[in-house]
Amino acid sequence: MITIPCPYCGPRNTSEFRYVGEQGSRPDPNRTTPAEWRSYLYTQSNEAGWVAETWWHGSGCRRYLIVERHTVTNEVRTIQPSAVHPRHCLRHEADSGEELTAERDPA
Amino acid sequence: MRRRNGPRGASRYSAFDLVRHGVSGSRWPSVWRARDLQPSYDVVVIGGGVHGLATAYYLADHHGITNVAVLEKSYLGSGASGRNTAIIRSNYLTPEGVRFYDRSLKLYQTLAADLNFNVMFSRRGHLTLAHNDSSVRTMRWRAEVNKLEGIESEVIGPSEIKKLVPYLDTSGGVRYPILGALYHPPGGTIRHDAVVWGYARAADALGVHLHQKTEVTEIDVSSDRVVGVRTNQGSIATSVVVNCTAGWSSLISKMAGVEMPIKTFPLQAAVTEPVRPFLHAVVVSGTLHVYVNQTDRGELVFGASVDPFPSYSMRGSLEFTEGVAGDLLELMPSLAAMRVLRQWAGLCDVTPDFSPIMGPTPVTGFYVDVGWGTYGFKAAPVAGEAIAQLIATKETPKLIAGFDLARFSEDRLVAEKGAAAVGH
Amino acid sequence: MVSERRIARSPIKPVPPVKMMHGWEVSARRSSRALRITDATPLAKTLVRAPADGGAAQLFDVPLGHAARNETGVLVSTAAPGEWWLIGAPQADPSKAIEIESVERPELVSLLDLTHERAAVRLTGGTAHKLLEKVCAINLSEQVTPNGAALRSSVARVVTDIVRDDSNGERSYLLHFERSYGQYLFDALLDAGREFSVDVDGFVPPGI
Amino acid sequence: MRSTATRAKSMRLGPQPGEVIDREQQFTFTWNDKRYSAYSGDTIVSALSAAGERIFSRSFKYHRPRGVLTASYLDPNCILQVGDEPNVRGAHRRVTPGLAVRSQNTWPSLRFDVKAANQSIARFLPAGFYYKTFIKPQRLWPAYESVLRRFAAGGTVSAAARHGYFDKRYVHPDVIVAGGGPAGMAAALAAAELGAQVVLVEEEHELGGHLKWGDHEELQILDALRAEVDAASNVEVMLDSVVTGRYDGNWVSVLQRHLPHAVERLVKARAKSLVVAAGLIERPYVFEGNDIPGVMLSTAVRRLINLYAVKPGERAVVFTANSEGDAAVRDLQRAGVEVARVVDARRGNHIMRARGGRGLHSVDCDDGQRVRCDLLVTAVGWTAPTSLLNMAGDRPIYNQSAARFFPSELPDDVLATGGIVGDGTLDQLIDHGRATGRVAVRRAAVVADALCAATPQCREPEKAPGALVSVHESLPELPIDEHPALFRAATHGIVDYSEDVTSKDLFGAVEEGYDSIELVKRYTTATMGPAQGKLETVNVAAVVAEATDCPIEEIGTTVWRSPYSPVTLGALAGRTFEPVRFSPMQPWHERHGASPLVAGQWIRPDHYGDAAAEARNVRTNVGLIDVTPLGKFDLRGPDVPHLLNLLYVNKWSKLEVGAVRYGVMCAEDGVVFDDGVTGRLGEDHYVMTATSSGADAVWEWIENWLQTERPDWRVHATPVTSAYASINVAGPKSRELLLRVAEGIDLSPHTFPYMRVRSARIADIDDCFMWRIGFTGELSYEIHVPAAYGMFVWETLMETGEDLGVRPFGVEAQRILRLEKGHLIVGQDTDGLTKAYAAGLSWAIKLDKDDFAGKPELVWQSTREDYFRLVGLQPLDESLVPAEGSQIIDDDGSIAGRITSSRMSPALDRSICLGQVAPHLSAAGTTVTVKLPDGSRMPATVTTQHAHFDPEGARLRG
Repeated sequence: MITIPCPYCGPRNTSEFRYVGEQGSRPDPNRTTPAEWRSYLYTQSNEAGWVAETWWHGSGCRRYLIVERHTVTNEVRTIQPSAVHPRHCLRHEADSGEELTAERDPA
Repeated sequence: MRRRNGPRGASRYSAFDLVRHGVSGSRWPSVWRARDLQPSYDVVVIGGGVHGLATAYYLADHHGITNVAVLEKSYLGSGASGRNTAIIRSNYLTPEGVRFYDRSLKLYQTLAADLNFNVMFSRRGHLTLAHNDSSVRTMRWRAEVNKLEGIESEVIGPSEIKKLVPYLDTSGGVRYPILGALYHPPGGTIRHDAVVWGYARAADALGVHLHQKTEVTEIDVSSDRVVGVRTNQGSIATSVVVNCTAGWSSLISKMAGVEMPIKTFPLQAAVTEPVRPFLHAVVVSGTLHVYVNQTDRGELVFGASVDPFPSYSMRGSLEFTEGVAGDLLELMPSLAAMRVLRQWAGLCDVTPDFSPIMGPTPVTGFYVDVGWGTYGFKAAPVAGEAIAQLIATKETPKLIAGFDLARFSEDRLVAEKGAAAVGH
Repeated sequence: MVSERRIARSPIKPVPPVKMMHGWEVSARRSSRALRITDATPLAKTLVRAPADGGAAQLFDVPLGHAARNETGVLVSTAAPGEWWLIGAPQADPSKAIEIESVERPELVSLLDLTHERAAVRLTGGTAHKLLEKVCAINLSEQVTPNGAALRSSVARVVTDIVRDDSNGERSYLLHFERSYGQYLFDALLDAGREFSVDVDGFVPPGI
Repeated sequence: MRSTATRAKSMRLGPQPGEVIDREQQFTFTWNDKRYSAYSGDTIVSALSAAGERIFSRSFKYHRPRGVLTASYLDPNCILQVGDEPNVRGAHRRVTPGLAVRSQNTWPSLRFDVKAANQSIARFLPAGFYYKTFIKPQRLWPAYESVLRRFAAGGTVSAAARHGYFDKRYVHPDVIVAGGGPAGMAAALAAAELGAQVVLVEEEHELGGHLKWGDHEELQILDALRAEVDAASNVEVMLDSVVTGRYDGNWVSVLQRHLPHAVERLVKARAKSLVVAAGLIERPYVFEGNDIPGVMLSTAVRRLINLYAVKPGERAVVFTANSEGDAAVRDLQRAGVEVARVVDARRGNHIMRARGGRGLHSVDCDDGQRVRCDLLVTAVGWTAPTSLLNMAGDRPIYNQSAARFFPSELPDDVLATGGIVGDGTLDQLIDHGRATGRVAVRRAAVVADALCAATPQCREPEKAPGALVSVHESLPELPIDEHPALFRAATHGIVDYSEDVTSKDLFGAVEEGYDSIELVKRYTTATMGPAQGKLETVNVAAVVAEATDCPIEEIGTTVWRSPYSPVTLGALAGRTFEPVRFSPMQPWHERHGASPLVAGQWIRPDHYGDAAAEARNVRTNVGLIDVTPLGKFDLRGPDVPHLLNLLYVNKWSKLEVGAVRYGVMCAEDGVVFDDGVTGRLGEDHYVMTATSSGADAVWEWIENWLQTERPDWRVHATPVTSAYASINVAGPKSRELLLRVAEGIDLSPHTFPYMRVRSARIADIDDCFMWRIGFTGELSYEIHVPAAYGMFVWETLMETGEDLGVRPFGVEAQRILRLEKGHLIVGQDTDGLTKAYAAGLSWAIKLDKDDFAGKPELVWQSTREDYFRLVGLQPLDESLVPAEGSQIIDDDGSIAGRITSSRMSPALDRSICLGQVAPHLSAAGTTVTVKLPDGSRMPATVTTQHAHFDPEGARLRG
């Protein structure tokens, strides 16, 4: 299991965090078009390489963090407090399963 | 159009031939042939997995389109096709899903005869356990939809479950009590490698070229039409390209300039040492995210939902085996002494509504058969059949009309979402 | 007339003999074993929330990841930016320990008495860290988490605040976490401690 | 009916210098119901061999008799059933008194096995034969399959088997050494000398590796090393343990077997350095008859003689290509075994085939000679168990002159020493081990410094003495000895013992076009068995190389997958931690016969015996329900109204102090994901509630907006779910009850009306607050009490209200009441695609707000009509309750909706429902057709509103 070096808590097992989604920005809700809005909802780069992502340190400091991770090696390069906009994705969108993970907490 | 004596040209497999070869000691002919990469093909299928091979086979067998190349960057079936747990079922939640997977199930049932290759389809019965009232409700919902579509599917109680799987702890005094299950008798398992080899052998016999160790590096598009494909073995001119690359599909689509609402997640599985057969049904728990069945060799093969974060890594994790072992023992505590022999991972192309993306794209001639997430293997025959028909007729078959790429921007998501159990 | 019967209860069933203490029902059991576990839920627990770099932060003067006792004996710990836990004796008001009013606005400062939101458990003994190592992935060595370390992590899959808070030279950890998990986590810790023959020791005020 | 076995004379030798058995302690155990005796320290197989037994299993496919091959954990022929435990490694597991051991997968007996008949038709059953037959007729395949299933190998699991105590532990060592041979021990010691925390893991029961069966001098060196290890306080030795995997981040798993307090323990290590010193595995030789009992590896023979004082046979032929084989010859002679012939591969001599049935009787040599013997020892070379290195990304490279694979590139945090990287003298091995240990420490120190720098709690690292030593020590090279490349004789034989795969099968697969080693393995199942290729992989590669006529280095081996050694499900599961949550009133519920309902992590009272009666009592008198699991958040700060406006679809700017409002939350896709009420307690102080299962998600949702989109807002959101015991007091007499216990509050309807919140002192408890809401549709007060006093207040209410007929009610009664009132439950009456309008919440949605989560989707939905809607439904047959999930069908039989909630209403004495229906069926008064699970169909009418009972809400406003 890789660790994520939380800027507040120090390096912690990934099981303490929840993956939220790739970093992205929210269109202006009053000017957006269906195409733009739904691409914000559904389409992410899914690169095989370095990707900037949002993670939630749910078992630690409870902060949203921007993590730069290599999606092939799972290496983590940089990490910073999430000042920038993450994708607003709910926990159940992260896993394919009929039950919300609310049923089971992170180990 | 289906012939019962297998594909043209291929050598026959039968008990008789087995004995003949045994007596004479003569060689079996090669399952498929190595060919030289041609400068052009009518159709180029990217991905030598079960979807790509099925597409090629049906193009040749149903539509007589044989000038087809299947490009595989490693060896045939090296990706998700050889890494899944080969569970077959059709008890989905939406009528579209049920009809689609039921066609697949029917094709699987006759596949051995069609391909003259024993794919060992094993009708085991498929149980999806419910541990809380909301799951029971979803099971009932699925069962009712299934029955309306003519699928054998019923909600059963703990006593019937115990009869089907005596090793399950139905005492109820546990953290995840078994309140009921969705029972789907036609569900079962199949030998995944055999399906790959069977399609490959049959396609090869019909003249399809199978190119292993051939990796696509670029897709040439000119004025929104596909004109060719470049590989590490050379370039190919073609006007039709089919993307059947599962976990890598969004990267391949990008080569053609097509963005996909797809995220790649590892899906892990593991196998135990063999023991004498005791588990005859496929058992799934959506709440615990675990599914298990016992192979004819006596091994327990089990898996869970996709990893908690996207990745292209197939190295596998300890957390997976830890978690799934705990869940398995929650269901069947008497298995504690069984040993896990091997774990592995495959890559899943997951879409926002946990349903596939099949059909044309904004780039003319560039077709996709992707977004299968964890359900790809179940659908291979019908997906191959439908995509082949689409390419041959230029018309989208009704069966896959609802699974088009445009549905995401047009707010027509498939309703498997939110109720798509980890039902493998 | 109701008032005499008013009883504050911990979510953890007290091991007999049971007695009342500051209006709380606690175990009067005493143990002298090498490794002891104590239900410390009656401790007063106040959470202060304020900007991590503001006036309140200066007031506390405890660096992130650490805990310290102030002159009034209140344990001040901070395991997350902008959060300070003030832990004091039962029925005390730990927030009195600091003049929060002195912090000037517009800085938003919130004071929450979460005594009832938290269950607290103290693990004391030379092998306390060995017990914790079975349910928590944190490195508990003297090097990485010495006395005075404060952190939040997962303990037996419950999010838990852990303070390394040795008591007269003996290794000790104070754990606090959401009250509703109390019985579950206490049992999990007892189970993990079997190997080291952990024993239940009743709560003795001030307990901090 | 157990009888002491009558059998051949004992093969036990006199005391041996390195023996691990304790002749003082002798006890008995059973093998296939016969009693045998063993010494403490004996393995099952050594004890049985000492008693003259030679057959321990039957092979998987042909059921050929099998005897000792490696006499180690890897021995594929010594896998046995011990009591309830299947697949026990009989050559590793030590005998304990009374152990009940059986052979596996044999019928009727080990000596006579009917399935052995398969041997006679072997040539008709090449690997993968099943792909070529049983194809037609289709309908017969199930019958064929059931026969195939009967051939499944392995032991049996009993449904009654007990789940023993399995344990887990985390460790954070500087160095983990995998392998306790000379090099591994040296590495551990050198690391410890530099002050590192070291874990030394050895798979066998004693440290020492091959030294254990070494000569006098080697044994002396071993004793010295062991003494040093014992003395090193910072080395934790784990015996009968194995490093099972190396994962990303040097996350290393170790399996400890047979601990005093646990069956097994999985140790999870965040290793700063991993040193792999796994030694070498002796490779079997492929030739005809190579699996006849009596054919053994040289290391097996040396183990039997030196560790267990067991004579492996009477008359031996030794086929040797190395010093291990030569040493085996000396051991055999010392043990009084007649060495009939030594066939030395280094002189170009070879063996052709072994002959025999249930035991070896002769060997054919390449000079045409046939030598009578009952023991054939082969020493043809080694396989490096590079598994752990592969998991770290290494791809081993084949070295022709040494005829084995070597590691190529390793990451900094993984090192290798010992036989896996080279040969040389014992001194050279130990020196290499020590040097590797020192380098491992220095690399660990670098990692440690980085960790410490990143960890706020960490002390300034006191520099380990290691740092003083010259920082740049390069690893010495171990010499690599030449070794003849011996894989297969001129005859065909078994390559994979546990899968019964022969070299002929591999040739066949290649000829058929399975042209890569991966395909060959998948097709023949070679290396898929219990040893996972540790014995077979290199031979498979060699045979495939031979068949495809290209060099081994081009064939390569397959990727070794974790675990390195099989791990029990029990150990992987450990003490499974499944948190459960209880309300402060749980003991009362248990005392009063509540039937538990598992709701996520919460255990709640479903009912206390009769849910309908409980519901009726709420309508007529007053009921109490424990709603503690309700998610609660304390919201403070001047910007709370902005936050509420953003999270909820409705408006919040005008919520005055003391008011409560119902709110609905949507995700950005417009889908309803939670609902609840929020009350304003003070100027800048609010309390928000969420569904108990949605509480965690809602909190993350709140923080998500506050931390990322609106960091400028001044709001503190704090979860307080557990801080309050929440009790809903519902029913016409609820006010009367509360008047008796509430102080400092005027409960009269005009001063404390519906949808208002007040703080109060209840039953002498301060700091409570209560609000009037109506989920049940009755006059009701939801009171929130500091949790520690929850039980006290609940009991007080029960006593005080006795004359009012106060009764508890559970979740089921609440579901009935809310359905009578037509209140939806998110996730039941809505699903993963239900947007707010479809849920019938148009009254709440305020599109004129500047922004809120999911607004664009709702703007677009508001212009459409084509979505399913949630409606109230009443079956015409008032006594019929359609099961939830029943489908609503159109005239053409297509699906046009479904029943989402249904109950029999005690208040109306009729069945009532909520359901989602297609637009054209959603108009009030429409009659729809519901298909029931039993296939029958029933009509139901769409009601004018969701509420079936008291639609005007007179009661809850009362």
